[in-house]
Amino acid sequence: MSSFLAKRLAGALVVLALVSMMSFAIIWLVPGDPTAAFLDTSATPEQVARLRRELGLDKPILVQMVDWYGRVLRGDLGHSILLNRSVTAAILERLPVTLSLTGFALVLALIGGIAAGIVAAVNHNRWPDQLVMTVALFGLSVPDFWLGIMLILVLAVQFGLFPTGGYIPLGDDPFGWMRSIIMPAATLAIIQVGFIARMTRASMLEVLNQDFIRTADAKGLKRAEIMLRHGLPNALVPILTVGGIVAGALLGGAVIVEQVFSIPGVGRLIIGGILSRDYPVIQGGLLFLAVIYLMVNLAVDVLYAVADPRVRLE
Amino acid sequence: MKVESSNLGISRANPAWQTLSRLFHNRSFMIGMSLVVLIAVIAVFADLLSPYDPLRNSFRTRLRPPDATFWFGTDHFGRDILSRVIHGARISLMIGLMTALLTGVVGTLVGATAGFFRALDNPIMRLMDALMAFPAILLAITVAAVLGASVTNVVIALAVATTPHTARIVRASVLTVREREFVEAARALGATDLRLLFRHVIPNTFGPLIVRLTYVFATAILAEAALSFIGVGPPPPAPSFGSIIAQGRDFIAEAPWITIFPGLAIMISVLGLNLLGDGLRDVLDPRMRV
Amino acid sequence: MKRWMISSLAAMGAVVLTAAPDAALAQRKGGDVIIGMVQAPPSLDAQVTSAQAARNVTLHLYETLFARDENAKPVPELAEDVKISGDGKTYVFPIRKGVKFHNGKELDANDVVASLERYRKIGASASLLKAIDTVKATGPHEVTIGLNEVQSTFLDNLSSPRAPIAIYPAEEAAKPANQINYIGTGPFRFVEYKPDSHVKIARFDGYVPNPKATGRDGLAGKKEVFLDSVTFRFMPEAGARNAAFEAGEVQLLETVDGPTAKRLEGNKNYAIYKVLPFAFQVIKFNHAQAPTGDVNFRLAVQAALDMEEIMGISYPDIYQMDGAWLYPGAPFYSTTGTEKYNKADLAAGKALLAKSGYKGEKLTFIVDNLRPNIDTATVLQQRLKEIGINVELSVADWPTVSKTGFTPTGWHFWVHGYGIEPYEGPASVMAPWVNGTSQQKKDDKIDALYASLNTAMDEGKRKQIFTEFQTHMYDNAVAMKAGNYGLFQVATGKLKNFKPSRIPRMWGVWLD
Amino acid sequence: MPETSPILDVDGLTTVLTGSKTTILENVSFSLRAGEVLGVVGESGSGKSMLALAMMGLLPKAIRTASGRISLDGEDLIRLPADQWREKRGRDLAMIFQEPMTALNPVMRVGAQVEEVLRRRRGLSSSQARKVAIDLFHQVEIPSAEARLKSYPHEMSGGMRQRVMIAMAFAADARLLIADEPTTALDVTVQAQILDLLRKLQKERGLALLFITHDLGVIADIADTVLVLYAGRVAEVAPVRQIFDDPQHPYTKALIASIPKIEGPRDRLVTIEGNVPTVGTMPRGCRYAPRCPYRRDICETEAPPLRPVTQGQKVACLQPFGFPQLQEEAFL
Repeated sequence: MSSFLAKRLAGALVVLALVSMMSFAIIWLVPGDPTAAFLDTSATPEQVARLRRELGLDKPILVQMVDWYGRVLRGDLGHSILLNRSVTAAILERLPVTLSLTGFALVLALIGGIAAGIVAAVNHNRWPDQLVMTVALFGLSVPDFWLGIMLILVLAVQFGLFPTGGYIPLGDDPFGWMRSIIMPAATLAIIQVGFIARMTRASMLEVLNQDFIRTADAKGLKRAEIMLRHGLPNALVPILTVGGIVAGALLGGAVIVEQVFSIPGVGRLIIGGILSRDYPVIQGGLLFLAVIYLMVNLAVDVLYAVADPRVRLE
Repeated sequence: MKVESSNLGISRANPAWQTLSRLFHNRSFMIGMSLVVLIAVIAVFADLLSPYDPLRNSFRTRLRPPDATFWFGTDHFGRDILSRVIHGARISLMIGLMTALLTGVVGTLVGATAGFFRALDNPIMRLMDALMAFPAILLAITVAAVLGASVTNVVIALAVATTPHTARIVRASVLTVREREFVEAARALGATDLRLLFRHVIPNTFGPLIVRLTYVFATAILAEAALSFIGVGPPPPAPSFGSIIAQGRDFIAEAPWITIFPGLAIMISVLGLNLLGDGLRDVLDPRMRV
Repeated sequence: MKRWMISSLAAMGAVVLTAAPDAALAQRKGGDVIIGMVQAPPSLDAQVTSAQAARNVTLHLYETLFARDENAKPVPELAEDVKISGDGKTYVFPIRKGVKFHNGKELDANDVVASLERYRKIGASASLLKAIDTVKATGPHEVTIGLNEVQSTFLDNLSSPRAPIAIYPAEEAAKPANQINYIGTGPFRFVEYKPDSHVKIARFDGYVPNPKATGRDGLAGKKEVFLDSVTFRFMPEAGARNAAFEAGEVQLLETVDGPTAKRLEGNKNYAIYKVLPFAFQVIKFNHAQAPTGDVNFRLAVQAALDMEEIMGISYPDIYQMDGAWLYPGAPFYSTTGTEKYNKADLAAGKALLAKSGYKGEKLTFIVDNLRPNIDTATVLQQRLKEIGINVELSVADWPTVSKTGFTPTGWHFWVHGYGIEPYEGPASVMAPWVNGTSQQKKDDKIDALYASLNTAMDEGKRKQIFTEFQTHMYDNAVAMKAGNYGLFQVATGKLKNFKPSRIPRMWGVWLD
Repeated sequence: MPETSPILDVDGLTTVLTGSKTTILENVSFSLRAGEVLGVVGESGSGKSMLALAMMGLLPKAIRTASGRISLDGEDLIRLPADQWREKRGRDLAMIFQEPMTALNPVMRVGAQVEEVLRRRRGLSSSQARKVAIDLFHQVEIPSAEARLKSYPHEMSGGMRQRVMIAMAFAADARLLIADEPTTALDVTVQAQILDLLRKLQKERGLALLFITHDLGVIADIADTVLVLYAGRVAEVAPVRQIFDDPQHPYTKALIASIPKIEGPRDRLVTIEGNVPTVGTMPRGCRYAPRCPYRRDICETEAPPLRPVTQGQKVACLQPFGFPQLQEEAFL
């Protein structure tokens, strides 16, 4: 198992190096001068030169790249010109917000998706199956931000059940946090519920057709026991393998959902950076999310090895 | 899928015919196909179908709720939402289709190269892994913002985000196909690598690829809307589903119809494509799930 | 000129919609107010930043020699008065005695000299003081400034709130940019600055008000503080700001969107204020390119456009139709020369277009992704299509657009707001067109008018010069003003005697 | 062998494809006593696995029992509610499957899979279950039993896995064991070991064993009585000696003739010409008729009943009794 993980870790490090290079390279895709974002039109050439120096744009590209790697390794993602503070600090401050949103959405998606998938698989080709699959397909087909707007319109504006947006930290007021997070998390989860429900159903159907389920049946185990002790653990293995995809999709979705619900998370920070050309924020933010994604995938690999003993041998 | 000995011509035994026949008996495929054809017809004949000029603003008819004159209401320019949604289908579908095609071409080349030339496999796939580490939608937003708002740039941005996964799928099928007997046979007969790749390997990866591209099409329509919502979508005034929603956002409380109808249009289009993809998957690539 | 600078608050013409302050109500000392701000100030070193967000805070902490009154006219603040020599080149400022800094030190001439010298070196709008030759302390409480040349707008510049020429204690003024202690003479003193969270200021009990002032008057006047403290909380997300406001966490929002304002309007717990005009909506032409360099083409566009349609769609709830290049009520305000404003005459447009060299080529309208600006561009595009002009929109983020917009290529039209310039006065309104900065081609007439405005010490003459400029803007369609737009501010109904302005002033108000 | 009442008595068991009249098993009857081994033999497609599943009540959804009785200790299982039948499984009747690779849960330790039966069906505590499981592993001759409990199925050889399956089947002290081709998937040498093990345990415990195989060689080793199944019908039942010494049904004869004379792989009966008819293409009369060298016209229209020929031997063929028509024909 450790050699399996060592291999994965080595692979992740290679990808990480590439990812940070890509994050860095974004500034070079920009047409025109990145300093334009931060200076008035009346800026003197000296001011432009000073800013270029601050951004490190005056050095040769290779030096810039080495600088970048050096700083990234120290956890320094640069200095946001717009926020006038460290990008790392700004991201870390918003991270709990994004993590609580995506974490809550992940829990919703897993519970909803797996439960729906099991219901569908157990009732294969009967109405609960068809209902679940239809709803799942709609879930996969609805634009998340639009769904968010509709939820705001109906639940917040019409019925006043939830705030129209904003975020209350969990530590400040747990009930308020719940109220502020439930619509965004549901919006974020809906696509994944559809995805996971379809995955779970397909996986369960495949597992339920396998011989060891018949063995369990021959042991005289109760149906629920068979499903939960023998069916589900096996069905979850392929679901775990898409855990990384789900995590990536949730992080991406959070960028949009934070925008819809005015949640001050990492995604909103990056979008703000993109729209105002605050390159350190874009570079640092992209790299940061990619690192989270890679870490989640590594965690998925570990879980995978735990869940499926066959993997450990490979 | 290739017809090896077709002395029977088109007959019931013909694999292509069988595939078609299985598709026509697949409920997902047929429902999905009907929806997609419906939207496509609307997009193609937008000029004939839309009751008004989708760009024509009229100060006097602004923010009208849906009624007999304006079935879907009007936006804050006084433009007819129904006409805009009908024309929006054109741009949204075009972006989706172009993205699918571009992704298909690039993904096939990248994936086939990685799968076929083993020396290139690792570097190429690590690069794809790195691209996939960024949330796809954020990658698309960044690329679109950096390149500037235009239909072409939106397509490029979306293709950048959807290509890695596509390349991975193509690579996987290339890896299976390249071990098959007919490839070995062709190689034994002296076919060059490139000829093998283009004549024998790539055509045999089309099944999974078509399924994937159908989903890319659907994803691209959703993503275009998200890009427009963020403000880096195709530029106004030509409507896309996403840009109509984006423009309605400031008026969501007083004029929700601006937002509701294009959202439904997206849902129907994407639903159709997803169903189509499910049907194609069942028939062309039964091993692939969800 | 930047978008976030534009989103500042206009003192003039502010209209109170509801909850008119009732001066008869008992004033009450105490209480804390939290203001929801769109952006965090990049710095609290007032001299080195022209950001609106900084101004909102720093104008409570620091004062200037001269400051703008309710009508944006420069009046003495830390200076007692000014004596201007006959040749207009020497300004003698007697400094008010007994004024205390927050650290207890008394203000003297050395502080003023050090502050002005610092501003000339590192001030964000150092060009405001570019006419200065020498600054000298000519007495313990007297400062004399010598100018290189006559500058009629010198007092306007000295009192500009753009990047305030704040007076610091001499020892602070000796420090480099952003490294000072935040010590001024203002009615509030600095308490804390948590980056990305808030700035807190508290009442300065040692404040010495201007004895000549009688009441609240713009950024000058009597500054009487009732509140214990004011916290400026940075909340970039509109939804979060609105939610916090409705939850009572925040007592004042410097800006809210129209729909929210309308939604809150009926509620007795809130007071909605309109700051109108807040800025001009201006459509610029690139004179360095064909066909927008062609006066007949520009006149054609000017004649054809329906400005009411543009303003009504772009700023549905808060706009004003006015062709003058100053805010109504401003000293030099006049409608002379604006006859060509808002003609909405397609036929005339067509006729003028025929005289131009336009051949139907595609023109580029660059616009940032602010909805009202996109709307303006879209309405213009559709309107011009009717006379056969083919316009294409190029939408991008503000930095990209503003970068392109100050180069001679890559654009034909550009739209954005001018907020602070009309507030500053005629010279600032003219300045963007001097040297062809904004239209990308030198306009000798404007340059000449600007020069003579600067040297004309006679007010009647200056007014005439400005009217001439305004007429020139229309006769040559240098650029097109579509109208004035405003913004909404909301406050809790408990905040009494609040009067909206470009800067949310926290003196003279109290909590009920 | 003492004459006791049979543990299992199957009478006229008929299963059909749900929603149709197509029969899978037709009128199958036999009985089985404690300590007795009934070998069920037939080619693939003969319905022998269906028979095993029908005993267990584990028929696939598409197939249901149409008529007949399956009496276990005089209690008709078919008429029991599903959950009561479930109660019997693992406790009164147990089953060993053909594929030890797939019949074990891949993500569960084998010990846990055995202990599960002990805890659920015999109500043992975890520690008791563990002890018993170790004991069972010893009984099925799994070396270093204690350590092996912690193994996952993929870490074991096919033979070992099948031993685990056997341990599992014996865990609940069932009196009837159904073994569906338990050795088919194994190497020849391992086959013999497993067979010996099964025999030994069966003898020790006095189990009734229903042993299903396509391999007559295996039948000869283990069975007391043999039931030959063809296309869902019983072709012949007889004590094992009689089957080999004096087969009556032409199909039985063909099967015996097809046993390779020398030791070698015995995985398929390839020497009988033709195939077992598939569901839906069943001949009207005798289902073996299309392949039968003794076929007469009447065979194609009339299904022969199962009739005793000698003591304990029954056959479903007209031939051993002399075809009435044949004699007539002979005169022609």
